[in-house]
Amino acid sequence: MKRIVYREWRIPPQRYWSLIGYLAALIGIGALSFGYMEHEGHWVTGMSNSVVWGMPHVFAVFLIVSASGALNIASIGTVFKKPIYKPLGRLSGLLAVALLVGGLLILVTDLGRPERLIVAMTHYNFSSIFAWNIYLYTGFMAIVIAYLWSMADRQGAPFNYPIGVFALIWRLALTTGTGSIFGFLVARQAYDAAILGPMFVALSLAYGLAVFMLVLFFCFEEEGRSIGPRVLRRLRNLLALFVAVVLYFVLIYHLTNLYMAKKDAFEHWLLLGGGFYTFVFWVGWILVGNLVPLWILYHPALSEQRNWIIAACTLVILGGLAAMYVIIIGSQAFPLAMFPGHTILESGFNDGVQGAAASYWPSIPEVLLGIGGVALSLLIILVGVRVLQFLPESLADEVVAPDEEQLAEAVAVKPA
Amino acid sequence: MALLTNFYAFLFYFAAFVLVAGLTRKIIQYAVTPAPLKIPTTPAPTTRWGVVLRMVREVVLFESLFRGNKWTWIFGWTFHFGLFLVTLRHLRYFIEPVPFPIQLIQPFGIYGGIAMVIGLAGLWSRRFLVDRLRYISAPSDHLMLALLLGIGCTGLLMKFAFHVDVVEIKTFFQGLYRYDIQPLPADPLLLLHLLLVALLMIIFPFSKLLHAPGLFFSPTRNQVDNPREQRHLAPWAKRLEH
Amino acid sequence: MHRLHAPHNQPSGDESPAEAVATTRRALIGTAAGLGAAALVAPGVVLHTLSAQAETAPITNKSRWGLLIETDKCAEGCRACIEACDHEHGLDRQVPEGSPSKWEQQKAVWIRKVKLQDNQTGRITQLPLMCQHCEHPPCVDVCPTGASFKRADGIVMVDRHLCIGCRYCMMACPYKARSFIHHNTTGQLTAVPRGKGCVESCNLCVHRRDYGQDSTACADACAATGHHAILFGDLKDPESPIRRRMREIQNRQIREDLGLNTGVRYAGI
Amino acid sequence: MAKDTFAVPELTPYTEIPKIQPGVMAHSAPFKAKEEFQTPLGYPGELVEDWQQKAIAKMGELLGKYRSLRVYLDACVKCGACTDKCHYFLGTSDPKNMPVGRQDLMRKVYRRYFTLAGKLFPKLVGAVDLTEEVLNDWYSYYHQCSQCRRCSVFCPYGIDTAEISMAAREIMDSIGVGQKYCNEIIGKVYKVGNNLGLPGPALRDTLQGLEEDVYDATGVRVRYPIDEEGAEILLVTPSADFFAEPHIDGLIGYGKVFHEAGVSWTLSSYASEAANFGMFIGSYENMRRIALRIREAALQLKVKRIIFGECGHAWRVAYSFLNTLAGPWDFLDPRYPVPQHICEFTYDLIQQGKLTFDKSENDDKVITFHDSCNVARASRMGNVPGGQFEIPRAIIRATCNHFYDMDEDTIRDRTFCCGGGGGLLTDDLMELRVKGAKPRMDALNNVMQEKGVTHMAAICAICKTQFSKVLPYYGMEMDQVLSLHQLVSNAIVLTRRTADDDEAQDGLDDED
Amino acid sequence: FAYAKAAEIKRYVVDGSQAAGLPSCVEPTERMRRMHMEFIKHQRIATVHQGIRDTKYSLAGCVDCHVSYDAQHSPRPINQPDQFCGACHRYASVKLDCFDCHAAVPKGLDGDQASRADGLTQGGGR
Ligand code: HEC
Ligand code: HEC
Ligand code: HEC
Ligand code: HEM
Ligand code: HEM
Ligand code: SF4
Ligand code: SF4
Ligand code: SF4
Ligand code: SF4
Ligand code: SF4
Ligand code: SF4
Repeated sequence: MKRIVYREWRIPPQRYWSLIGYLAALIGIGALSFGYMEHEGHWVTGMSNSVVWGMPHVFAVFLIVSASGALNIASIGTVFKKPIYKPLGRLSGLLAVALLVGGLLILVTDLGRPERLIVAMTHYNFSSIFAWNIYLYTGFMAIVIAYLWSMADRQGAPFNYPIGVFALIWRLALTTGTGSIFGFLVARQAYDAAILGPMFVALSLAYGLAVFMLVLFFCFEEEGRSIGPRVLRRLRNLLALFVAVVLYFVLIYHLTNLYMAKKDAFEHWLLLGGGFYTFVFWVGWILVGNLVPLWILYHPALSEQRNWIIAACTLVILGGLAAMYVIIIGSQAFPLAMFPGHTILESGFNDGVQGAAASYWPSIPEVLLGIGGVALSLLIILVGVRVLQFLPESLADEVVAPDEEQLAEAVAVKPA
Repeated sequence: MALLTNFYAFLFYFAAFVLVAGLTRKIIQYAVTPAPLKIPTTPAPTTRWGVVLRMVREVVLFESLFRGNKWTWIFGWTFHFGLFLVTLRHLRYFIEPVPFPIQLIQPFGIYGGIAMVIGLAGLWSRRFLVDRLRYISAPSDHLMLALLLGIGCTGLLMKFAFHVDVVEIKTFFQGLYRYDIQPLPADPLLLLHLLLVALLMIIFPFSKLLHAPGLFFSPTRNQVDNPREQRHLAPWAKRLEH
Repeated sequence: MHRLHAPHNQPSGDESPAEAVATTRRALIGTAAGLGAAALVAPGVVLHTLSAQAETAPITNKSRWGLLIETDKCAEGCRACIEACDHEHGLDRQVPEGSPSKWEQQKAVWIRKVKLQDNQTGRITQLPLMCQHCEHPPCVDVCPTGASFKRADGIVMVDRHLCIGCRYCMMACPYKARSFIHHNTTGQLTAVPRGKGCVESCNLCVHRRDYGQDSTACADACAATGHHAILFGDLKDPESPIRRRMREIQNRQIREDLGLNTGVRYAGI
Repeated sequence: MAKDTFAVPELTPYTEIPKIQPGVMAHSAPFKAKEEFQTPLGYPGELVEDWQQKAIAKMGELLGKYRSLRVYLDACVKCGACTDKCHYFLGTSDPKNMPVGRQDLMRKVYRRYFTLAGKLFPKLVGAVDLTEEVLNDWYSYYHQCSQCRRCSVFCPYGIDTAEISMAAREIMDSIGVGQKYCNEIIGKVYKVGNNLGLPGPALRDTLQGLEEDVYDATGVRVRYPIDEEGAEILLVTPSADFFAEPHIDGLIGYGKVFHEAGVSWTLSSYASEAANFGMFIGSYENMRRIALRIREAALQLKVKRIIFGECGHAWRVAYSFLNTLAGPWDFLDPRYPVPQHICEFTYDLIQQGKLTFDKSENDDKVITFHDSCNVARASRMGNVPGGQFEIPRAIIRATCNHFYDMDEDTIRDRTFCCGGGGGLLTDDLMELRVKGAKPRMDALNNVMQEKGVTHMAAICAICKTQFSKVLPYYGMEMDQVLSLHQLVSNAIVLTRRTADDDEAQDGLDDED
Repeated sequence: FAYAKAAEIKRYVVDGSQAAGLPSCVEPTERMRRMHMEFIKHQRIATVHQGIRDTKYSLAGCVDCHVSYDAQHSPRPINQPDQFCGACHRYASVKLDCFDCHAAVPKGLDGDQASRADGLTQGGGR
């Protein structure tokens, strides 16, 4: 059997340390923002009693969701036995851990009382999906680490498949769980939907893959390792597929919402009258995050070019952030429907007077906190690939395993 | 009571003396022994700053050990980092007023204590489970781990189960500075904790714990890789030239 | 029958202050172990007295506290209940921070007034809105640490020693009943500790419950203005005034469709 | 050859860490040096009377002279990180071949005589008296260390077992227990000038023969000069380069490179040896004596630069110690580092575009590269850390079309020793050499299976000799090992016609 | 447990507080020094979750008894670095965040009294 050779990332030290330096600076700024928010209280953020989760959650949920999606590559390799993805498995695991850590750290630093984290780890309320998520997340971390071990250590090889299957199931549970954080909120019109779980799974696949591809391209580019056209094509087709699935779910989600009379108002608001949120939905999520990338990825010429694929990945990620913004913040801004059939004329607590949405504007510290979390994820990745053998030596066509279903694929996925 | 207090006061004076004198002697010995040849393990840094960086990585991250053995690294690093935090947390007994960074570190010190004990347990289990380690372990290696584990466990028990009077303990140690012996609370766990600590201080300069200062003097790690540029000559080797 | 506003710093028992001190001493020396009387005298300053017996046994589920709000009695322009609640819990001691519009969004509010117009009939309704003390509270379901909890007597509140400030309960509450404390707090009351980073909401004046007072600050205040729009009482006791009144007039829950079985009921919406 | 007295290990896809088997290599020890080999080096001819005291005294002396020894004997925490790093342990499973096991042979004596704990509680800290038995163990196991320093890479304190085996060998020498192979060779250097004992006339003959061979093969008169006063460059190369395949092909390559560079160069019959076995026996004095011969030759021949040929430990002594032992080199051209490695020289020319290669000349081979341990972990090439890995590879890439590295864990500073370094390249240690080569053979075999590698290039005389000998034990061909400059030699396109051209060219060069 | 003799121990009880005139805390003082956090943590669970308003280990009780008064007879926040809780905690470097939320001066149990108490001190909570 041919072995896949993995090698530490060996870019010149100056380059490496300057990258690390940038990221460390971003993390430092994030830490300062955290200190500021923590010292002053949350009044310095844009968050309020109406919009209780803001920018940090946009970043955090995006990272967590991507973390689960990033592991998908490893699953395809081991569980679905597509050998061409095998060499990517380790990086995929690393990304999963790194993104999750970044996301969780944002969540934790945004808590009102972060110093009580230990309370969160010693007191559980098992009816809370949030508490379950704590298990899901830590469990995910442990499983991925075991998974990585089974990929990297020969003694682990026999466990690779079972762990892979377990990780896959856990991963689905995790994303569903994350989605259900919102899905269980019966009070909010936007959330009270069973489809939120599966939709989050779809989102995770697309975002995780997009992040994965960018990291992969970047690392390979920097060090001059080669990625053959075959791997490139496979990843690109996969991304196109996932983005299309996301689009499908978005459609279903809004159609079902429209169908339910109760949610009429919300849909109307989001799709038409929500001002900024409507804009972010259509332009950010749908256009930038789905349609343009799909166009690029299915374009006969552009889709063959690496830089365009990179552009598509970037757009998917931007669109992902927009999607999170709409899902998390938009849904809070829309007033709770406490008195159906009534209009609120006055309220002492911003209950949506005359149906007005709550105002929220991201503040700088929140955004910096989010970026700090992203930087932390990237830092973990860069340190990881540097000190351990995560990256395959080469993904050139002659090195990677042959396509197992070349023909079938050409018919099914390849854009006409 | 007074007997106990006086005994411990004497014990700590003695232990501190042995620790300081013994370590100083060893460090001077390392420092004056020449390294006649350039033997850095290459690739090695070619500048002083590079060496400082290499040393920092070794001390802070245990870089070589990381390359050598991941399990040992995980446990070893957990243990040492925990130990470091615990040490910082313990400074509150010895400094008055307590500096701000030490105040901040207090809660982390507790996690450090837990980490330290986990790390030690891992390291010790390796000594039983891995045949190669079993072969090279002398009784002293086991005892060293037992000693540290004993200190860690008594400490944690004091923290979580059988509380002691921290304020009195601090007063006792503050008193030692002024040769003004204050009563030491006679909680058994505390006495055990302190006894083991004194033992640790006493054996430090005579045991493998010398690895801590030793690392800084290790020629394979602290030399600059510039033999072609700079002639490196030990005093005793110089005498051969005439 | 509903009792009119009683001045609550009025000594309730027949103990003279001197006796109170003596009792206390004994309690602290360990003989009487602090049972019963809890009046303390700070040397020469203020006479602190408690108006009722402090609870010394765990509360039970024999009662379930609730409110009945008769919206048609609630008067336009009146804010007495809100001010009373703010005063009772030290919310009036909040110091604004940030711009006024932001402060509006971020300050803590336990009870507010809402003015509604029926889209069909155009009828205007006023009502005070606070935590509804749901029997099946979504806030409690979602709270990861169990800081949000429901006491045996049906009061839903936040144990702020456990609350990590994640705000998930706020996401979950259908009534927007909760506030997050965005600011550093000063001048809190002894009975109502509150501080930055935690979530809080109406707790049916829980300290009054435990000290055996028989109404809430808002209900007392409303009665004092003569509107009597808020009625406090035990929902489990068929003979309690609140239950009797509930039998008399039609009342319902806000968002009954959610099936939360709230402890606060409204008449006239 | 006594091939059958031991079982050759089976090659495995991965070098597994064996279960320990105490004592299985206790029997392995090199022949002891007789008096005739001991005295020229200044050592007693046989085990001295009060050897214990003498040995302890010597140990005390060395502890005062070498900080490495002092610190390393104290610092080891028995963490075990080094235990699976030594190729001799991996090949033999003898726990005393684990680096820390090897160190402990000395450490336990050190503790007994030099530490309080060892004096008071010997059992507790595993301290023992220096007995005959211990001395036997020393002789046996300190001659099962090739001083390759692989262990020091992974040790958290950089504890270098090589330093300890050097010290042990010196102590043993000082009480009259020397190793025949090393000490005899050092004597030859003192007497004749090189390890092989090739006298000046024999060298001249060989070189003349080479000139003719090269002329026959290429039609170009490439010169292989010796003892030419006034040449710009003194080439110091292991004497094996004059003598045996594949070494000699390397020497041919050096000549061609010098030829193309258009520089004048010379060998020296007085310093006709790059190797310095003084290092193996840990003797500063002997190492210095050998090194000084190079200084004398350089002064005598009035050269401006010194370049070393392909040899691992020779390069270590040259790069790391030559300045210390035989410096200062202020009479040489200050524009060049002293000394330089032939690879540095060739690489610079390649960088400047001064060499033309026809890579297809090497198309019959698929190459991999063996990082020789002393080059990889004890010295450097070029002016950035790690140049010792990149420069040889760059030369291979410039001269060959097909190059693959072996497994990452077995190359660069993690490279495995060939199994014959450190003064162990003697037939009386054949079992050790074969078993110690296993990890390298495993890695080589893997690239042969997976990448179709046919040849392994090396830049060390000991490695090349060792591999030529050991490859057949593992079912491979002895000529699968190559000199790096053999590849250069094959691919280089000679553009200068004659030596006279060179001189004309030289004149021009000097002007600009 | 064998405790050091009470007489030998430095005391933190502040002059002018009610405690200064009393022989012992709600538990033997030795025990309080070691265990007070357990007592009040236990008490707070009982109070918050079960509505038990026993004053024995109540934080409000601690404050009432241990607080001292300045020349103007105003209570001084008990967590100040020279006051009962504050001094000891600073010395032992144990963070005391209770008074982020809890009143550090006695204010009685309802708003009206608190207003009066407030008239006598500035700030209060911290
Ligand atoms: C009736 C008043 C009273 C109350 C209420 C009270 N204490 Fe005390 N406390 C005292 C007295 C009196 C002493 C000093 C006893 C002594 O000197 O031995 C004391 C001593 C202490 C000490 C030891 C201080 C020292 O200097 O050694 C601590 C700690 C303490 N109390 C904590 C508390 C805590 C926590 C609470 C709340 C649960 C509390 N006290 C409630 C009266 C009280
Ligand atoms: C974020 C706010 C907050 C913090 C911080 C806080 N508490 Fe409380 N505490 C409360 C609230 C709210 C109550 C409930 C009062 C009620 O129900 O009437 C309370 C009640 C209590 C009670 C019962 C009431 C009494 O006076 O006895 C105790 C005891 C108590 N807390 C102890 C502590 C201790 C000890 C700490 C510090 C480790 C602490 N608390 C920190 C908010 C807080
Ligand atoms: C005699 C000194 C002393 C006094 C006075 C004192 N404390 Fe403490 N307190 C301590 C020490 C020491 C600890 C830490 C004990 C440990 O960690 O084992 C502590 C711990 C605590 C803790 C637990 C903190 C944590 O993070 O675990 C609380 C709560 C606390 N004290 C409250 C108080 C309050 C309230 C008062 C004042 C009424 C007070 N203490 C007075 C010495 C004191
Ligand atoms: C500069 C400071 C120090 C450095 C860089 C350092 C580094 C290390 C390393 C790399 C190891 C080997 C890995 C392991 O087994 O954990 C080790 C082992 C050990 N260290 Fe340290 N150390 C330091 C200080 C200390 C101190 C202060 C102590 C004790 C108080 C200590 C106690 C130990 C012990 C007991 C071991 C052996 C563990 C075993 O038996 O496996 N170290 N140290
Ligand atoms: C003279 C020196 C020391 C004194 C006076 C001392 C005292 C104490 C005390 C009083 C505690 C209980 C802390 C509490 O209840 O909050 C403690 C805990 C602890 N001690 Fe020490 N100790 C000393 C040295 C050490 C050393 C050298 C170590 C480690 C090698 C150590 C490890 C621990 C640990 C792990 C804990 C539990 C975690 C914590 O509370 O920090 N101690 N020590
Ligand atoms: S006090 Fe009574 S009348 Fe006034 S606003 Fe409140 S509920 Fe209405
Ligand atoms: S009204 Fe809101 S806060 Fe109150 S119990 Fe119901 S869900 Fe919880
Ligand atoms: S904010 Fe506090 S009470 Fe609300 S869910 Fe989070 S932990 Fe629970
Ligand atoms: S019941 Fe008490 S806490 Fe609730 S709104 Fe009324 S006054 Fe405020
Ligand atoms: S130097 Fe090399 S041969 Fe010697 S013990 Fe270390 S790894 Fe083994
Ligand atoms: S790696 Fe170093 S410290 Fe660890 S056992 Fe080996 S020699 Fe000792």
